[in-house]
Amino acid sequence: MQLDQRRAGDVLIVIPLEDRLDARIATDFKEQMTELIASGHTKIVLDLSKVEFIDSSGLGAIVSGLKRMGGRGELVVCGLQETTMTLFRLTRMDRVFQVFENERQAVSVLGGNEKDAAT
Amino acid sequence: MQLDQRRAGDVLIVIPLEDRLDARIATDFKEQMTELIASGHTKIVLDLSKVEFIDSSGLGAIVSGLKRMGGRGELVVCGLQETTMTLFRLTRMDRVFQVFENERQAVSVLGGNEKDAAT
Amino acid sequence: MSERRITLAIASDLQNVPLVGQAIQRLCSLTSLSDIESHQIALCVVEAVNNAIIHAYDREAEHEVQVIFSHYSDKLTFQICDAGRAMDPNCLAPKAPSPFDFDPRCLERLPEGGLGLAIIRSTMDEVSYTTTCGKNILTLTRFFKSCRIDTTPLMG
Amino acid sequence: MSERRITLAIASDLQNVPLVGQAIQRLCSLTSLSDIESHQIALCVVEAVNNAIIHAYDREAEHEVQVIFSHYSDKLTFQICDAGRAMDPNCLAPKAPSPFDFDPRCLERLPEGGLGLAIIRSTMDEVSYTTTCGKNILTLTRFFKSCRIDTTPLMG
Ligand SMILES: Nc1ncnc2c1ncn2[C@@H]1O[C@H](COP(=O)(O)OP(=O)(O)O)[C@@H](O)[C@H]1O
Ligand SMILES: Nc1ncnc2c1ncn2[C@@H]1O[C@H](COP(=O)(O)OP(=O)(O)O)[C@@H](O)[C@H]1O
Repeated sequence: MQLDQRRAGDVLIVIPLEDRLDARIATDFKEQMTELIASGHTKIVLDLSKVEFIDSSGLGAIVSGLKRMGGRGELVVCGLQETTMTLFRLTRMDRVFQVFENERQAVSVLGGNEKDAAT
Repeated sequence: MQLDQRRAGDVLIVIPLEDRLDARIATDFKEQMTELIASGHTKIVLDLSKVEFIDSSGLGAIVSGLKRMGGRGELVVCGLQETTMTLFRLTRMDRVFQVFENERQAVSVLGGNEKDAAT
Repeated sequence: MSERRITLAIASDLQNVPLVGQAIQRLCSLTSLSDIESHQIALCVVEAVNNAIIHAYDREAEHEVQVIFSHYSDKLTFQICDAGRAMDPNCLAPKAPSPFDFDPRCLERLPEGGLGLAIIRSTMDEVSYTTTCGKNILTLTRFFKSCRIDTTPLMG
Repeated sequence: MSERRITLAIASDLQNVPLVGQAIQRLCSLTSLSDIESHQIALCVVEAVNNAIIHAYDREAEHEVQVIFSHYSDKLTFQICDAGRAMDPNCLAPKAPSPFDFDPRCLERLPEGGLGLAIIRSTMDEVSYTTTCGKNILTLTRFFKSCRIDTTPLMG
């Protein structure tokens, strides 16, 4: 699967370009996130604005990323569509993740360089 | 199937309330149109604005109405959605029927009372 | 992308046909086709399924009609399958006169039926029909983008 | 309105699952359900089909998974059918602890899997599972409007 990446100061913005984060690609997605975290990124914004559909495997891959951070950094999400927000609420993951409306807000809270983030 | 009817002077406006004019209901639709024509209406505007899908049976039923008019009156159509207009064009029925954007224009050309027609 | 395929099956009752039409339209809209193209293709599949119910099964319910949707990198195919009476091959003969060639001023001669196959043939790139072991399969093909082939050859 | 029914069938390859998801979502949106409800229900069907492919068929392609969509006046039902390994009935036991009952502050314990059935159970009104003659059928029911029944009874 394709993950777009962009830097805003020390914040890494990761943008999955798939419209479905599902069981087909969850393993691949999880591995790519693991690599990014292993390579030392400690402030990651996952921009889900292009994603229309997330199933439990896709969500599991996102949770896996957060766990891998191990509290040594921050992984926040932004740009959720109404459909995917419903899944975060249903599974109560909205209490686990910091959820922002857009990249700019997420980057600003993580203390990155706002002008490199899309609104 | 349900056909809404309204008068604008001597023009009868007929509005199918189905979203699909297809083989399921084509016979019923044709019979209802036949009755309206048999009962003496000679200026009929068929408002297709609620119809999203017409198949060849639905189109056949409309053509059947026009033929039953036998040139003694007028049957025009209006309010076609882009999808149903494509069907009229593909089957060249756009050369057979007078096609109007909305009820008001159709009623005005047929010489009915415009103020009773929806825009 | 490798082939992806889904089979839709209904009992041969016209009430079920909108389900096929809507599902096919959504499946088409997942491809590079526009909404209008998807609608036109769904119309063709609806025409073919109606024909199977009306002509192959004489409107008897409780038979089965299948539609196999296959998504290839360069095309979509739709196979409409029934186990009823086979279609007369003349109905699909390439030289059959088009029912759209009517005189718009001649009211009595306007076609009220017999438009379904013509709609299919002018929308799809390829149309073929086979009968094997009592199973009839109408195959409709639509290529993506510039690959479109005209169904009526220039010379007979 | 009398019952309307369509069967969707795919080979047990995860690549085909989006086709089922999209078709089911469109079919749901023909009813009185909202777009979000239709999306949630399509998610449940996707979860069930994924489970059939992953758990019942051990990710082997070339088996078949069927989804039977039935539209009644008061409800929709979805039957997800496979012919693979049957599910342990404990997985659907009414008293099974919900995987959503986690402590959001305890990072290591957050669930990374095992959420599919819980999503299904909290979205659908009824969930049942039967195995007959080697065929497993998971039946999901969703009632329209006020007919919604809570899946967790007040008393055990
Ligand atoms: N699936 C089919 N099985 C048998 N005969 C068919 C089938 N499809 C079409 N036909 C024949 O071809 C003719 C033309 O079909 P069509 O163009 O769809 O128009 P209509 O269905 O309105 O007659 C039909 O009248 C029928 O005789
Ligand atoms: N269709 C099925 N066939 C066999 N076992 C199943 C099936 N669906 C679910 N299971 C069992 O139930 C467990 C929980 O399923 P689920 O909640 O969907 O989470 P996950 O699939 O992520 O494990 C699975 O791990 C599996 O053991």
